Amino acid sequence: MAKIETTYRDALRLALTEAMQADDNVIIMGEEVGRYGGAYGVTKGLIDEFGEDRVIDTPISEAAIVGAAVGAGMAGLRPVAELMYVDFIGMTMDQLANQAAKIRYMFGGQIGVPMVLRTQGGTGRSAGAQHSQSLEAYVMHTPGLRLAMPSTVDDAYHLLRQALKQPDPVVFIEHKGLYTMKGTLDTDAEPAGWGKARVMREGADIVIVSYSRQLHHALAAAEILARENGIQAAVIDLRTLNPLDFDTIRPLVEQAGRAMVVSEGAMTSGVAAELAARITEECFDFLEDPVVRVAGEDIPISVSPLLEKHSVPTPEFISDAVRMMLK
Amino acid sequence: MAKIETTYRDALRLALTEAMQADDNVIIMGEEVGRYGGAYGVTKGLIDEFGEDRVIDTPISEAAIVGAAVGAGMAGLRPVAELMYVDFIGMTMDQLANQAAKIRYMFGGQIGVPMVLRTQGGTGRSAGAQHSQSLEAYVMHTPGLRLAMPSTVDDAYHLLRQALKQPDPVVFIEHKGLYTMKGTLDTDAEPAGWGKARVMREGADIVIVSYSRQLHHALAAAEILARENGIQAAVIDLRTLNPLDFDTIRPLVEQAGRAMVVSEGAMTSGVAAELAARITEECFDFLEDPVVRVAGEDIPISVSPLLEKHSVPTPEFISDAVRMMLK
Amino acid sequence: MIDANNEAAGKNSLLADFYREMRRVRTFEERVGELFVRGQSAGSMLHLSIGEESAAVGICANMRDGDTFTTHHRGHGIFLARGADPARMMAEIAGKEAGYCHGKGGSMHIADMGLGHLGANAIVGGGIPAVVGAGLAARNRKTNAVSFAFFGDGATGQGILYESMNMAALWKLPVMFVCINNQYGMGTRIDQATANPNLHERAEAFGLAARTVDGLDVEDVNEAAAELIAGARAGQPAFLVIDCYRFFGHARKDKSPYRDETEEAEGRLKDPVIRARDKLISSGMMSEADLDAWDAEIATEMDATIDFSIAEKEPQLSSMYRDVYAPGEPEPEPVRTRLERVLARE
Amino acid sequence: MIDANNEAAGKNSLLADFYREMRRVRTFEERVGELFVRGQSAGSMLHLSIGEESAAVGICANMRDGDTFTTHHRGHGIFLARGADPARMMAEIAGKEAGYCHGKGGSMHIADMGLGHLGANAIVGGGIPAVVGAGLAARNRKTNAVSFAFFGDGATGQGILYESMNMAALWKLPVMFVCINNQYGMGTRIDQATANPNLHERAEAFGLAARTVDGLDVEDVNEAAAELIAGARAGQPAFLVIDCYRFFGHARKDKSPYRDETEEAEGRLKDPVIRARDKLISSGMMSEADLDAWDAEIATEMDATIDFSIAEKEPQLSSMYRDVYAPGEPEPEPVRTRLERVLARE
Ligand SMILES: Cc1ncc(C[n+]2csc(CCOP(=O)(O)OP(=O)(O)O)c2C)c(N)n1
Ligand SMILES: Cc1ncc(C[n+]2csc(CCOP(=O)(O)OP(=O)(O)O)c2C)c(N)n1
Ligand SMILES: [Mg+2]
Ligand SMILES: [Mg+2]
Repeated sequence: MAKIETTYRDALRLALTEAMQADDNVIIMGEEVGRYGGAYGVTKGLIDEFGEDRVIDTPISEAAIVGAAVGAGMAGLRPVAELMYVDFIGMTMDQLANQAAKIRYMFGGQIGVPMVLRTQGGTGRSAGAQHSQSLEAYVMHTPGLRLAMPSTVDDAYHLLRQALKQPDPVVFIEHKGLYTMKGTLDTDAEPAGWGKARVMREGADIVIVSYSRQLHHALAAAEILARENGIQAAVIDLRTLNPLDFDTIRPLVEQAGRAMVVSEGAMTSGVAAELAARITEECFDFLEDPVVRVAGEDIPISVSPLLEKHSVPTPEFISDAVRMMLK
Repeated sequence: MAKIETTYRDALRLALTEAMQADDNVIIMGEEVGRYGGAYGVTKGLIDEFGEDRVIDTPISEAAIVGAAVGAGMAGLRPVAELMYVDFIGMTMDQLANQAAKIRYMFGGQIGVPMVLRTQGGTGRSAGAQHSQSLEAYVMHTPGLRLAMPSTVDDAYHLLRQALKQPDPVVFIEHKGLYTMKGTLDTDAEPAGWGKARVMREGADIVIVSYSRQLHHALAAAEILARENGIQAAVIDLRTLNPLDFDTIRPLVEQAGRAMVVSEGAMTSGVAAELAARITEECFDFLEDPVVRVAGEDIPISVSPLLEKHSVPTPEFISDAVRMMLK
Repeated sequence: MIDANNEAAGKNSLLADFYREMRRVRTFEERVGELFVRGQSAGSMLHLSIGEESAAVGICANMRDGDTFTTHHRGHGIFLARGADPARMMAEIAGKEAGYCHGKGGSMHIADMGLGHLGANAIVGGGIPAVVGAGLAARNRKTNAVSFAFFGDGATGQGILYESMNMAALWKLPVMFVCINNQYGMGTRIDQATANPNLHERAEAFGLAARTVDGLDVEDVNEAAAELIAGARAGQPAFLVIDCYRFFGHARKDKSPYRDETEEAEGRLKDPVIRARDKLISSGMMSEADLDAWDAEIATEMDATIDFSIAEKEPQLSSMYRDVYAPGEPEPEPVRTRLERVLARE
Repeated sequence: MIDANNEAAGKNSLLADFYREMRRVRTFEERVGELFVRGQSAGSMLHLSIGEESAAVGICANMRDGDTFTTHHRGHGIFLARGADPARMMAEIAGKEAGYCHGKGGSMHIADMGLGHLGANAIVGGGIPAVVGAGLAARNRKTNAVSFAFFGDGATGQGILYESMNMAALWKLPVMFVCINNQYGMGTRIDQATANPNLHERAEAFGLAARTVDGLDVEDVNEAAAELIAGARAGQPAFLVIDCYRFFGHARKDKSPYRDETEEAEGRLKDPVIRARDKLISSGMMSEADLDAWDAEIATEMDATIDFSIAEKEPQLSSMYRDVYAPGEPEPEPVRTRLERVLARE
């Protein structure tokens, strides 16, 4: 196959297709994943190729979807459950956090739950307070759950393929604002390893750590800063939040002496807090400034496009924040 | 009434009783809160005093309990819903985070949800992975939810009374290890205000910030340190995590130059991360060491008493950690 | 807003009132579609209740002052039939300050405490348990109010519906569950979502008074509703399924490729608005000209909602931090303020 | 472990085997109580299935190799009837390394993949949806296996039960829901938890084959189970309610003050163990002496489980970080290690 120009959405579909071709035990289940092709079109056509027994349209029963995936995973399948919006994770948190996450441990290592829960989050479609959230912190705080959040077309494919090889439950959160993003995918290239962060941009003045769509905002901010202020920001894409790859972050921060974390999730007790705390712990003696958290406001998301836009970091906001640090 | 010697459990019950006497709209609903008197005995006898219409035994339906409390709160009652274990919050997270927390905002300020969700968490009873968690981080990360976690007999009463006056939803998390704790309660005394932290112990060498049962472990550690090492640790009880009272913390940390946060919740992306990040942001120039996080291990809790005990901070661990900082 | 129990006071027959109100709902929804096409709606998550007008109108005609209700993502018609101001609704759908929720809620989160509307919901089934609580409030405060949960057939997939029904029946609450069965949840036909599409049987098994009514005729809906609501008010909670057809796609962008045109054409024959109109004319109660005049009047009323919503202004950026907590409580600290404070080091 | 379909091979009558197995369950549970009294159990959250033996034994006798099941917090008897080693069970209940889950799970989280036990659960209803997934696996992998969910009457309060039943019926999965109705969920009698205690009606409304059987006679349970399980194996998922009585308190410390002694005395008359014993004797199939000999043998077997579990050692502290993730994955970093690393600054 080698290099193709494609979209985030199609790259995800390719990963699913190949995994299903390679292993009959891979099934997809969720609301509208079959005939409808997925609310965001990721699973379009898969039901035609793989049939109703492997691409399973479910009733609107999030808790049981996740619970059924847990059982399917224990019983020999490799389920990919889809949660249409990460905002619906609240209904599934018991099955996810008390069952999927703990089964291997509670049962003394007898069995794991090799499932992937695909979902999508984030702002950008005026979808309102219950369809625009970034709830990865709930997952990251739950021992036993892996957490992957692809930001690039390349990772939409490679990370999902990798997730489908994990022995433990993976929550895989896409961003609704990225599905139509175009990019180059090299299916043959050796991808960054599972659990490894990627340096997307070098820069000696500050290190910006981000993931998912905010990674692009961070990169855009870095461009602005380079152009307008001659500031060189390194930008790191975490790719997975569990495992968290600190080895990639540490040396860069030690060198730059300044770090910022950028996350779309609400600030308080969110992923940005963990990253800031961790960077501070590991790089304290090298820091010129406190690690700055640029994150979602501690408010629900409005349907008003104006309020929505400013409820989460924008490239302008990120570059402003860097300038504030470096002035 | 003035000063009485009582227990955490009885102080909670007193707060409920007085609130119910003062306002007919206060109701209690939850599993086993009536005839059984509550799984941990907090509501014992209330059904006799207030009747079945105000102390409502529910089916085992956590999601609908919280959802019904939301509706009751909107329709003029002041519900106190009880979740028997905070571990069951997963089933209620949609009603809690998508409904209770967002209703005021989504509806443009038309109405609030004046409900209290009482629950209890923590280790100490060999109750296993699904009955021993400390999940306050899920709540703290959710804008719109207040979060109170009493550590003392005094606060069991006063904080609950205060929670019952809040216009917004309050998640009130007790600790299963504290119910039988004895202490003095002065019902007439002016309590520390809602949202105000309390300095439980003065000390110039380090500031330990904690809450709930770990507050007692922190105090015990401070005693050990004073006795064995002549180290003077200040200990702060946060009382509420939302609101978070930073004004009490800041000057003490600036003075001591060292801070530690102690929480029973799992370390990664937990409350300790938020506190550490926040202290670092606010007191960076005064810190001699990175803020140290002493928190629950990133693992499920075992039923084995030995493993359980060491899955969360102990006084010995806390004092060791302080010594490591100050050596 | 019709009060079916107080029609003597009105100058029209009940059916005429029903027609008028159903036409208002339909026309409003058509205008919502137009707002979207004109690029003036906040987003595209707009779910039109065209084809479901008899449910909204037939039920709401039996509500009383003090009654409360929650709705779902397809709830415009219900709120309108309960007496909402269509202009403020449209403004909300456009995400404007003048909307019911000042642009924070939008189409899926309209509410109005004055009319007892405890809120629309973007979570399928999310508004259902609230009526149990409202029913408790009605019981304890002796208000004689009923609380109504409106939801679609798809919500029967949500466990919380059963938890809520069980509680309502156990406590004999004045609660009414209204299931608008438009045959689809997004692209999934009801028989693709359950082995037994006789949804009211589930309610029966929990001890509710339950039945299914064909939504084609609003008078049938009104009658079934009147009976069940009277029971609910007396402490026998009820469940009413209203059979109808979702005329258009799930949301504005969905062209329903998953169902064929024959089915759609047939489904759209099940039109409660046309049915009422035909009845009024054939029975001689009203002339076609009279009805056309009404329709035109309504079209004008609803056209104005578009102009209004477009002309109104966006919410102010500063309102973003308001209403997370009650008035008087400190607002959450903006990220920018925090940064400025943190970085203002000496 | 009894195989009701293969009894020709056995030397005892099926009823005798049932008796023996039920006695083993009862005696084991009595020993669990003793372990607690001796202060050797891990905690006090021990839920005894005394009074419910016919459910465990009558159902498990109809399981086949490859079948899977999940249980609830009161699941010792079921697992034992499926063939568990009581010593390893008791060790787990004591929180010891030699237990099925190496002391991490305890009474409420015993599992064994070898016997198809996908796990007990401390979340009421928490294990139910897993059987839908196991049913899907059986269907897709053509294993001819049935997956069983065991739960109490209290779990009918959990919405996920209805979501799961709906899926099982919709997809015609080889799944069997077993509701052990011991009349109580903690202190709440079934009629205090629902307006319609005929629980099987709910399953019917979702399209399952459903019935209630009196658990007094294990042969009745076996018969009902055999029929429904055969159906489930052929793709008609089923729901069986087994009526019985919880002889003792909810957990070890509960003295059931919420129910009166007359009721308890009557309830305990519904004793499937005694019923089977009486039947064996009165029908002349076995003598009292023979049965006493069995009982004594069983008592010895179960006594040994206590000694074993007490003698075994606690898990090693270092095992704490194991099995959060799969073997070969890095273990979570201990807090102490992190601190040492963070504070080891030059
Ligand atoms: C809990 C939840 N799951 C899924 C969705 C996505 N979703 C929105 S509407 C809808 C279909 C709902 O069908 P139905 O209840 O019949 O209402 P209708 O759209 O037909 O009015 C779905 C799946 C959601 N909003 N909430
Ligand atoms: C989701 C959840 N809610 C509440 C509890 C607390 N609890 C444990 S057992 C129980 C009663 C369960 O009753 P039932 O299902 O009838 O089982 P039984 O104890 O009678 O065997 C309750 C309320 C729990 N463990 N999980
Ligand atoms: Mg529908
Ligand atoms: Mg029971």
